Amino acid sequence: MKIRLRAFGIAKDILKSGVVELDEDQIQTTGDVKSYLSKAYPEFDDLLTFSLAVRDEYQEDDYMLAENDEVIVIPPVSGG
Amino acid sequence: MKIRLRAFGIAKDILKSGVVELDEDQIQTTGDVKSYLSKAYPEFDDLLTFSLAVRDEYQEDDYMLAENDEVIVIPPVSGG
Amino acid sequence: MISVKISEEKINPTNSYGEVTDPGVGGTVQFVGTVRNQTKGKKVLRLEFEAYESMAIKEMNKIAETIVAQWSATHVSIHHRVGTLEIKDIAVIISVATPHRKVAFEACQYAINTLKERVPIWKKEIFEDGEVWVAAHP
Amino acid sequence: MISVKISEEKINPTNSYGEVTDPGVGGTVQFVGTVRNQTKGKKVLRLEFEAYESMAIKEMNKIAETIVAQWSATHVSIHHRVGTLEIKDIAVIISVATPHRKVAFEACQYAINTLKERVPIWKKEIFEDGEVWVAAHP
Repeated sequence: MKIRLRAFGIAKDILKSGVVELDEDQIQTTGDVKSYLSKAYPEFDDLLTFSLAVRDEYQEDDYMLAENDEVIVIPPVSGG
Repeated sequence: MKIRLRAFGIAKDILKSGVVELDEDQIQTTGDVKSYLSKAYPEFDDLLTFSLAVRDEYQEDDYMLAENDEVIVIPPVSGG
Repeated sequence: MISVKISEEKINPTNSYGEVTDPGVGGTVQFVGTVRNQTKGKKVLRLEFEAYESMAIKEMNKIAETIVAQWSATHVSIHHRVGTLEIKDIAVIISVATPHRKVAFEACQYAINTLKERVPIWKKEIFEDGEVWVAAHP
Repeated sequence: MISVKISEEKINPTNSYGEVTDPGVGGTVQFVGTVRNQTKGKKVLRLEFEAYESMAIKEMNKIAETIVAQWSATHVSIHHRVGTLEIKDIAVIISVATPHRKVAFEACQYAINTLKERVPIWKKEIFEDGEVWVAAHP
Protein backbone atom coordinates (compact mmCIF):
# COMPACT_ATOMS: atom_id res chain seq x y z
CA MET A 1 0.00 0.00 0.00
CA LYS A 2 1.10 3.53 -0.71
CA ILE A 3 1.35 5.70 2.42
CA ARG A 4 3.19 8.76 3.52
CA LEU A 5 5.13 8.94 6.81
CA ARG A 6 5.46 12.27 8.54
CA ALA A 7 7.97 12.34 11.38
CA PHE A 8 8.77 14.70 14.25
CA GLY A 9 11.46 15.03 16.89
CA ILE A 10 13.99 12.24 16.97
CA ALA A 11 11.90 10.23 14.49
CA LYS A 12 12.71 12.82 11.85
CA ASP A 13 16.42 12.44 12.66
CA ILE A 14 16.17 8.63 12.36
CA LEU A 15 14.32 8.80 9.04
CA LYS A 16 16.68 11.61 7.95
CA SER A 17 13.60 13.38 6.59
CA GLY A 18 10.34 14.82 7.86
CA VAL A 19 8.38 13.07 5.11
CA VAL A 20 8.93 9.59 3.64
CA GLU A 21 6.79 8.03 0.91
CA LEU A 22 6.33 4.27 1.17
CA ASP A 23 4.88 1.73 -1.22
CA GLU A 24 5.03 -1.63 0.54
CA ASP A 25 2.70 -4.57 -0.11
CA GLN A 26 3.03 -5.89 3.44
CA ILE A 27 1.70 -2.66 5.02
CA GLN A 28 -2.04 -2.79 5.76
CA THR A 29 -2.28 -1.59 9.38
CA THR A 30 -0.44 0.83 11.69
CA GLY A 31 1.05 -2.29 13.33
CA ASP A 32 2.59 -3.18 9.97
CA VAL A 33 4.09 0.32 9.77
CA LYS A 34 5.67 -0.17 13.20
CA SER A 35 7.17 -3.53 12.15
CA TYR A 36 8.45 -1.99 8.94
CA LEU A 37 10.08 0.93 10.80
CA SER A 38 11.73 -1.36 13.41
CA LYS A 39 13.20 -3.49 10.64
CA ALA A 40 14.24 -0.73 8.25
CA TYR A 41 15.47 1.66 10.97
CA PRO A 42 16.66 -0.32 14.03
CA GLU A 43 17.16 2.92 15.98
CA PHE A 44 13.37 2.98 16.54
CA ASP A 45 13.80 0.05 18.92
CA ASP A 46 16.19 2.12 21.03
CA LEU A 47 13.43 4.65 21.76
CA LEU A 48 11.51 4.53 25.01
CA THR A 49 8.40 4.06 22.87
CA PHE A 50 6.89 5.37 19.68
CA SER A 51 3.32 5.81 18.53
CA LEU A 52 1.52 6.36 15.27
CA ALA A 53 -1.29 8.77 14.52
CA VAL A 54 -3.64 9.02 11.58
CA ARG A 55 -6.06 11.89 11.03
CA ASP A 56 -4.71 13.67 14.13
CA GLU A 57 -5.57 10.77 16.45
CA TYR A 58 -3.37 8.18 18.13
CA GLN A 59 -4.13 4.77 16.61
CA GLU A 60 -3.76 1.27 18.00
CA ASP A 61 -1.76 -1.30 16.03
CA ASP A 62 -4.87 -2.79 14.36
CA TYR A 63 -5.89 0.44 12.65
CA MET A 64 -6.59 -0.33 8.96
CA LEU A 65 -4.84 2.12 6.67
CA ALA A 66 -6.29 3.41 3.43
CA GLU A 67 -4.35 4.10 0.25
CA ASN A 68 -2.41 7.41 0.50
CA ASP A 69 -2.98 7.79 4.24
CA GLU A 70 -0.59 10.06 6.06
CA VAL A 71 0.85 8.29 9.12
CA ILE A 72 2.45 10.47 11.79
CA VAL A 73 5.44 8.97 13.57
CA ILE A 74 5.38 10.16 17.20
CA PRO A 75 8.43 9.49 19.36
CA PRO A 76 8.14 10.10 23.14
CA VAL A 77 6.62 13.54 23.60
CA SER A 78 8.34 16.08 25.86
CA GLY A 79 6.28 19.25 25.89
CA GLY A 80 5.65 21.33 28.98
CA MET B 1 -5.64 43.71 85.48
CA LYS B 2 -5.18 46.55 83.02
CA ILE B 3 -5.15 45.42 79.40
CA ARG B 4 -5.86 46.90 76.04
CA LEU B 5 -8.14 45.23 73.48
CA ARG B 6 -7.49 45.82 69.83
CA ALA B 7 -10.25 44.64 67.52
CA PHE B 8 -10.61 44.01 63.79
CA GLY B 9 -13.38 43.19 61.36
CA ILE B 10 -16.76 42.61 62.92
CA ALA B 11 -15.18 42.64 66.43
CA LYS B 12 -14.46 46.32 65.93
CA ASP B 13 -18.10 46.90 65.02
CA ILE B 14 -19.28 45.02 68.13
CA LEU B 15 -16.93 46.92 70.44
CA LYS B 16 -17.78 50.12 68.54
CA SER B 17 -14.08 50.95 68.63
CA GLY B 18 -10.81 49.52 67.39
CA VAL B 19 -9.20 49.95 70.80
CA VAL B 20 -10.77 49.42 74.24
CA GLU B 21 -8.91 49.85 77.54
CA LEU B 22 -9.99 47.46 80.29
CA ASP B 23 -9.22 47.39 84.00
CA GLU B 24 -10.95 44.31 85.39
CA ASP B 25 -9.84 42.37 88.47
CA GLN B 26 -11.28 39.08 87.19
CA ILE B 27 -9.12 39.12 84.02
CA GLN B 28 -5.91 37.09 84.36
CA THR B 29 -5.91 34.89 81.24
CA THR B 30 -7.07 35.11 77.62
CA GLY B 31 -9.90 32.77 78.67
CA ASP B 32 -11.03 35.44 81.15
CA VAL B 33 -11.02 38.01 78.35
CA LYS B 34 -13.26 35.75 76.28
CA SER B 35 -15.71 35.33 79.18
CA TYR B 36 -15.70 39.06 79.77
CA LEU B 37 -16.40 39.81 76.09
CA SER B 38 -19.23 37.25 75.87
CA LYS B 39 -20.89 38.77 78.92
CA ALA B 40 -20.33 42.43 78.13
CA TYR B 41 -21.04 42.10 74.39
CA PRO B 42 -23.44 39.18 73.77
CA GLU B 43 -23.00 39.61 69.99
CA PHE B 44 -19.66 37.79 70.32
CA ASP B 45 -21.60 34.60 70.98
CA ASP B 46 -23.35 34.98 67.62
CA LEU B 47 -20.04 34.74 65.80
CA LEU B 48 -18.93 31.47 64.21
CA THR B 49 -15.90 31.67 66.50
CA PHE B 50 -13.46 34.22 67.81
CA SER B 51 -9.84 33.99 68.88
CA LEU B 52 -7.39 36.09 70.83
CA ALA B 53 -3.80 36.87 70.03
CA VAL B 54 -1.03 38.37 72.13
CA ARG B 55 2.36 39.41 70.75
CA ASP B 56 1.25 38.49 67.20
CA GLU B 57 0.49 34.87 68.12
CA TYR B 58 -2.79 33.05 68.59
CA GLN B 59 -3.13 32.10 72.28
CA GLU B 60 -5.07 29.33 73.99
CA ASP B 61 -7.51 30.19 76.79
CA ASP B 62 -4.95 29.50 79.55
CA TYR B 63 -2.46 32.12 78.37
CA MET B 64 -1.44 34.26 81.40
CA LEU B 65 -1.68 37.94 80.63
CA ALA B 66 0.74 40.56 81.96
CA GLU B 67 -0.18 44.07 83.04
CA ASN B 68 -0.72 46.37 80.02
CA ASP B 69 -0.75 43.52 77.51
CA GLU B 70 -2.39 44.24 74.19
CA VAL B 71 -4.93 41.53 73.35
CA ILE B 72 -6.03 41.26 69.73
CA VAL B 73 -9.64 40.23 69.17
CA ILE B 74 -9.80 38.10 66.02
CA PRO B 75 -13.22 37.25 64.59
CA PRO B 76 -13.41 34.58 61.83
CA VAL B 77 -10.80 35.51 59.21
CA SER B 78 -11.82 35.78 55.56
CA GLY B 79 -8.75 36.66 53.54
CA GLY B 80 -7.91 35.21 50.15
CA MET C 1 13.61 32.83 48.75
CA ILE C 2 10.45 33.97 50.52
CA SER C 3 8.48 37.08 49.63
CA VAL C 4 5.50 38.02 51.79
CA LYS C 5 3.69 41.30 51.36
CA ILE C 6 0.48 43.13 52.26
CA SER C 7 -0.24 46.32 50.37
CA GLU C 8 -2.91 48.49 48.81
CA GLU C 9 -1.21 48.34 45.39
CA LYS C 10 -2.60 46.24 42.55
CA ILE C 11 -0.93 42.83 42.17
CA ASN C 12 -0.55 40.71 39.05
CA PRO C 13 0.44 37.10 38.22
CA THR C 14 3.47 38.00 36.08
CA ASN C 15 5.09 40.02 38.87
CA SER C 16 4.40 37.24 41.38
CA TYR C 17 5.84 34.67 38.98
CA GLY C 18 8.90 36.88 38.50
CA GLU C 19 9.56 36.72 42.22
CA VAL C 20 9.77 32.94 42.37
CA THR C 21 11.43 32.02 39.12
CA ASP C 22 15.13 31.58 38.55
CA PRO C 23 17.18 29.69 35.97
CA GLY C 24 17.07 26.53 38.10
CA VAL C 25 13.30 26.35 38.52
CA GLY C 26 11.25 24.21 36.16
CA GLY C 27 7.69 24.50 37.44
CA THR C 28 5.66 27.14 39.20
CA VAL C 29 2.11 26.85 40.52
CA GLN C 30 0.15 30.01 41.19
CA PHE C 31 -3.14 30.62 42.94
CA VAL C 32 -4.96 33.84 42.13
CA GLY C 33 -7.97 34.89 44.22
CA THR C 34 -10.29 37.37 42.56
CA VAL C 35 -13.12 39.56 43.82
CA ARG C 36 -16.39 38.07 42.59
CA ASN C 37 -19.43 40.04 41.52
CA GLN C 38 -21.89 38.05 43.63
CA THR C 39 -22.29 36.00 46.80
CA LYS C 40 -25.11 33.47 46.89
CA GLY C 41 -26.75 35.29 44.01
CA LYS C 42 -26.54 38.71 45.66
CA LYS C 43 -24.76 41.42 43.71
CA VAL C 44 -21.55 42.64 45.33
CA LEU C 45 -20.54 46.24 44.60
CA ARG C 46 -17.03 46.12 46.05
CA LEU C 47 -15.01 44.65 48.92
CA GLU C 48 -13.04 46.11 51.75
CA PHE C 49 -10.09 44.14 53.09
CA GLU C 50 -8.55 44.85 56.47
CA ALA C 51 -5.49 43.15 57.99
CA TYR C 52 -3.89 43.01 61.40
CA GLU C 53 -0.71 43.55 59.52
CA SER C 54 2.17 42.58 61.81
CA MET C 55 0.54 39.26 62.72
CA ALA C 56 -0.72 38.61 59.18
CA ILE C 57 2.82 39.00 57.85
CA LYS C 58 4.08 36.67 60.58
CA GLU C 59 1.46 34.01 59.74
CA MET C 60 2.14 34.34 56.00
CA ASN C 61 5.84 33.88 56.69
CA LYS C 62 5.07 30.72 58.70
CA ILE C 63 3.15 29.34 55.71
CA ALA C 64 6.02 30.13 53.35
CA GLU C 65 8.61 28.65 55.72
CA THR C 66 6.55 25.46 56.11
CA ILE C 67 6.40 25.12 52.34
CA VAL C 68 10.15 25.53 51.98
CA ALA C 69 10.79 23.03 54.79
CA GLN C 70 8.14 20.38 54.04
CA TRP C 71 7.89 20.51 50.25
CA SER C 72 11.43 21.62 49.42
CA ALA C 73 10.06 24.61 47.56
CA THR C 74 12.75 26.79 46.07
CA HIS C 75 10.82 30.06 46.22
CA VAL C 76 7.47 31.17 47.63
CA SER C 77 5.65 34.46 47.18
CA ILE C 78 2.45 35.39 49.03
CA HIS C 79 0.98 38.84 48.42
CA HIS C 80 -2.36 40.04 49.73
CA ARG C 81 -4.08 43.28 48.93
CA VAL C 82 -5.96 45.37 51.48
CA GLY C 83 -8.18 48.43 51.20
CA THR C 84 -11.05 48.82 48.77
CA LEU C 85 -11.14 46.29 45.92
CA GLU C 86 -13.41 46.43 42.92
CA ILE C 87 -15.02 43.45 41.16
CA LYS C 88 -12.38 41.49 39.19
CA ASP C 89 -9.52 42.94 41.26
CA ILE C 90 -7.03 40.37 42.49
CA ALA C 91 -7.04 39.99 46.28
CA VAL C 92 -4.26 37.43 46.70
CA ILE C 93 -1.58 35.72 44.63
CA ILE C 94 0.46 32.78 45.89
CA SER C 95 3.31 31.44 43.75
CA VAL C 96 5.30 28.31 44.58
CA ALA C 97 8.31 27.19 42.56
CA THR C 98 9.71 23.73 43.18
CA PRO C 99 12.10 21.33 41.46
CA HIS C 100 9.22 18.80 41.02
CA ARG C 101 5.84 20.07 39.91
CA LYS C 102 3.67 17.61 41.88
CA VAL C 103 4.66 19.09 45.22
CA ALA C 104 4.17 22.64 43.92
CA PHE C 105 0.45 21.90 43.51
CA GLU C 106 0.23 20.43 47.03
CA ALA C 107 2.22 23.27 48.57
CA CYS C 108 0.27 26.03 46.84
CA GLN C 109 -3.02 24.45 47.91
CA TYR C 110 -1.73 24.16 51.48
CA ALA C 111 -0.79 27.85 51.35
CA ILE C 112 -4.19 29.18 50.26
CA ASN C 113 -6.08 26.82 52.61
CA THR C 114 -3.96 27.85 55.59
CA LEU C 115 -4.11 31.52 54.66
CA LYS C 116 -7.91 31.34 54.63
CA GLU C 117 -7.92 29.57 58.01
CA ARG C 118 -5.33 31.47 60.02
CA VAL C 119 -4.10 34.75 58.55
CA PRO C 120 -5.79 37.73 60.27
CA ILE C 121 -7.31 39.40 57.23
CA TRP C 122 -10.99 40.21 56.97
CA LYS C 123 -13.18 41.14 54.06
CA LYS C 124 -16.42 43.03 54.07
CA GLU C 125 -18.78 42.70 51.12
CA ILE C 126 -20.57 45.88 50.17
CA PHE C 127 -24.03 45.32 48.66
CA GLU C 128 -26.54 47.83 47.34
CA ASP C 129 -28.52 47.53 50.57
CA GLY C 130 -25.86 46.98 53.21
CA GLU C 131 -22.59 45.29 54.07
CA VAL C 132 -21.48 42.01 55.62
CA TRP C 133 -18.22 40.77 57.20
CA VAL C 134 -17.64 37.55 55.28
CA ALA C 135 -17.72 34.28 57.27
CA ALA C 136 -18.29 36.05 60.60
CA HIS C 137 -21.53 34.26 61.42
CA PRO C 138 -22.46 30.55 61.17
CA MET D 1 -14.51 29.31 27.67
CA ILE D 2 -11.56 27.37 26.28
CA SER D 3 -8.44 28.97 24.85
CA VAL D 4 -5.78 26.70 23.33
CA LYS D 5 -2.82 28.09 21.46
CA ILE D 6 0.60 27.16 20.10
CA SER D 7 2.82 30.00 18.98
CA GLU D 8 6.35 31.34 18.81
CA GLU D 9 5.39 34.49 20.75
CA LYS D 10 6.42 35.00 24.37
CA ILE D 11 3.70 34.10 26.87
CA ASN D 12 3.14 35.48 30.36
CA PRO D 13 1.03 34.58 33.42
CA THR D 14 -0.97 37.82 33.52
CA ASN D 15 -2.20 37.38 29.94
CA SER D 16 -3.09 33.75 30.61
CA TYR D 17 -4.93 34.75 33.79
CA GLY D 18 -6.77 37.44 31.84
CA GLU D 19 -8.13 34.79 29.52
CA VAL D 20 -9.77 32.75 32.26
CA THR D 21 -11.01 35.36 34.66
CA ASP D 22 -14.42 36.96 34.64
CA PRO D 23 -16.50 38.70 37.29
CA GLY D 24 -18.02 35.36 38.38
CA VAL D 25 -14.75 33.53 38.97
CA GLY D 26 -13.27 33.40 42.45
CA GLY D 27 -10.18 31.24 42.13
CA THR D 28 -7.65 30.52 39.40
CA VAL D 29 -4.80 28.02 39.47
CA GLN D 30 -1.95 28.46 37.01
CA PHE D 31 0.93 26.20 36.08
CA VAL D 32 3.96 27.83 34.49
CA GLY D 33 6.67 25.67 32.94
CA THR D 34 10.03 27.36 32.52
CA VAL D 35 13.20 26.49 30.60
CA ARG D 36 15.83 25.38 33.11
CA ASN D 37 19.53 26.08 32.83
CA GLN D 38 20.61 22.49 33.47
CA THR D 39 19.58 18.85 33.12
CA LYS D 40 21.18 16.34 35.47
CA GLY D 41 23.91 18.86 36.21
CA LYS D 42 24.69 19.53 32.55
CA LYS D 43 24.48 23.13 31.37
CA VAL D 44 21.69 23.78 28.85
CA LEU D 45 22.29 26.64 26.40
CA ARG D 46 18.79 26.80 24.93
CA LEU D 47 15.86 24.62 23.88
CA GLU D 48 14.07 24.00 20.63
CA PHE D 49 10.41 23.05 20.74
CA GLU D 50 8.64 21.46 17.81
CA ALA D 51 4.95 20.56 17.58
CA TYR D 52 2.76 18.53 15.27
CA GLU D 53 0.46 21.43 15.45
CA SER D 54 -2.96 20.28 14.23
CA MET D 55 -2.91 17.22 16.49
CA ALA D 56 -1.34 19.06 19.42
CA ILE D 57 -4.15 21.62 19.31
CA LYS D 58 -6.69 18.79 19.13
CA GLU D 59 -5.15 17.01 22.16
CA MET D 60 -4.92 20.27 24.12
CA ASN D 61 -8.59 20.91 23.35
CA LYS D 62 -9.46 17.43 24.63
CA ILE D 63 -7.67 18.23 27.90
CA ALA D 64 -9.53 21.52 28.25
CA GLU D 65 -12.89 19.92 27.41
CA THR D 66 -12.29 17.16 29.96
CA ILE D 67 -11.58 19.78 32.60
CA VAL D 68 -14.75 21.69 31.82
CA ALA D 69 -16.81 18.47 31.85
CA GLN D 70 -15.26 16.62 34.82
CA TRP D 71 -14.26 19.47 37.13
CA SER D 72 -16.92 22.04 36.14
CA ALA D 73 -14.18 24.50 35.29
CA THR D 74 -15.50 27.81 34.07
CA HIS D 75 -12.54 28.70 31.87
CA VAL D 76 -9.36 26.95 30.76
CA SER D 77 -6.38 28.37 28.89
CA ILE D 78 -3.48 26.23 27.61
CA HIS D 79 -0.74 27.97 25.67
CA HIS D 80 2.50 26.35 24.55
CA ARG D 81 5.43 28.04 22.88
CA VAL D 82 7.44 26.49 20.07
CA GLY D 83 10.65 27.50 18.33
CA THR D 84 13.87 28.45 20.08
CA LEU D 85 13.53 29.22 23.81
CA GLU D 86 16.23 30.71 25.99
CA ILE D 87 16.89 29.84 29.64
CA LYS D 88 14.12 31.29 31.88
CA ASP D 89 11.71 31.59 28.96
CA ILE D 90 8.24 30.25 29.67
CA ALA D 91 7.38 27.16 27.60
CA VAL D 92 3.82 26.54 28.76
CA ILE D 93 1.13 28.20 30.85
CA ILE D 94 -2.07 26.48 31.92
CA SER D 95 -4.76 28.47 33.75
CA VAL D 96 -7.89 26.93 35.22
CA ALA D 97 -10.66 29.01 36.78
CA THR D 98 -13.36 27.22 38.76
CA PRO D 99 -16.11 28.15 41.20
CA HIS D 100 -14.38 26.06 43.92
CA ARG D 101 -10.64 26.29 44.29
CA LYS D 102 -9.94 22.68 45.33
CA VAL D 103 -10.91 21.32 41.94
CA ALA D 104 -8.89 23.99 40.15
CA PHE D 105 -5.72 22.50 41.66
CA GLU D 106 -6.74 18.98 40.62
CA ALA D 107 -7.76 20.06 37.14
CA CYS D 108 -4.62 22.10 36.49
CA GLN D 109 -2.44 19.20 37.62
CA TYR D 110 -4.39 16.82 35.38
CA ALA D 111 -3.83 19.25 32.49
CA ILE D 112 -0.04 19.50 32.79
CA ASN D 113 0.34 15.74 33.46
CA THR D 114 -1.76 14.84 30.43
CA LEU D 115 -0.06 17.44 28.24
CA LYS D 116 3.32 15.92 29.09
CA GLU D 117 2.01 12.42 28.32
CA ARG D 118 -0.01 12.88 25.16
CA VAL D 119 0.39 16.20 23.37
CA PRO D 120 2.72 15.84 20.34
CA ILE D 121 5.31 18.45 21.26
CA TRP D 122 9.01 17.68 21.48
CA LYS D 123 11.89 19.54 22.99
CA LYS D 124 15.55 19.33 22.13
CA GLU D 125 18.11 20.47 24.67
CA ILE D 126 21.13 22.20 23.19
CA PHE D 127 24.34 21.73 25.21
CA GLU D 128 27.79 23.12 24.55
CA ASP D 129 28.87 19.76 23.13
CA GLY D 130 25.74 18.47 21.43
CA GLU D 131 21.99 18.18 21.55
CA VAL D 132 19.43 15.68 22.86
CA TRP D 133 15.73 15.07 22.22
CA VAL D 134 14.35 15.02 25.76
CA ALA D 135 12.81 11.74 27.00
CA ALA D 136 13.35 9.94 23.68
CA HIS D 137 15.45 7.13 25.12
CA PRO D 138 14.96 5.01 28.26
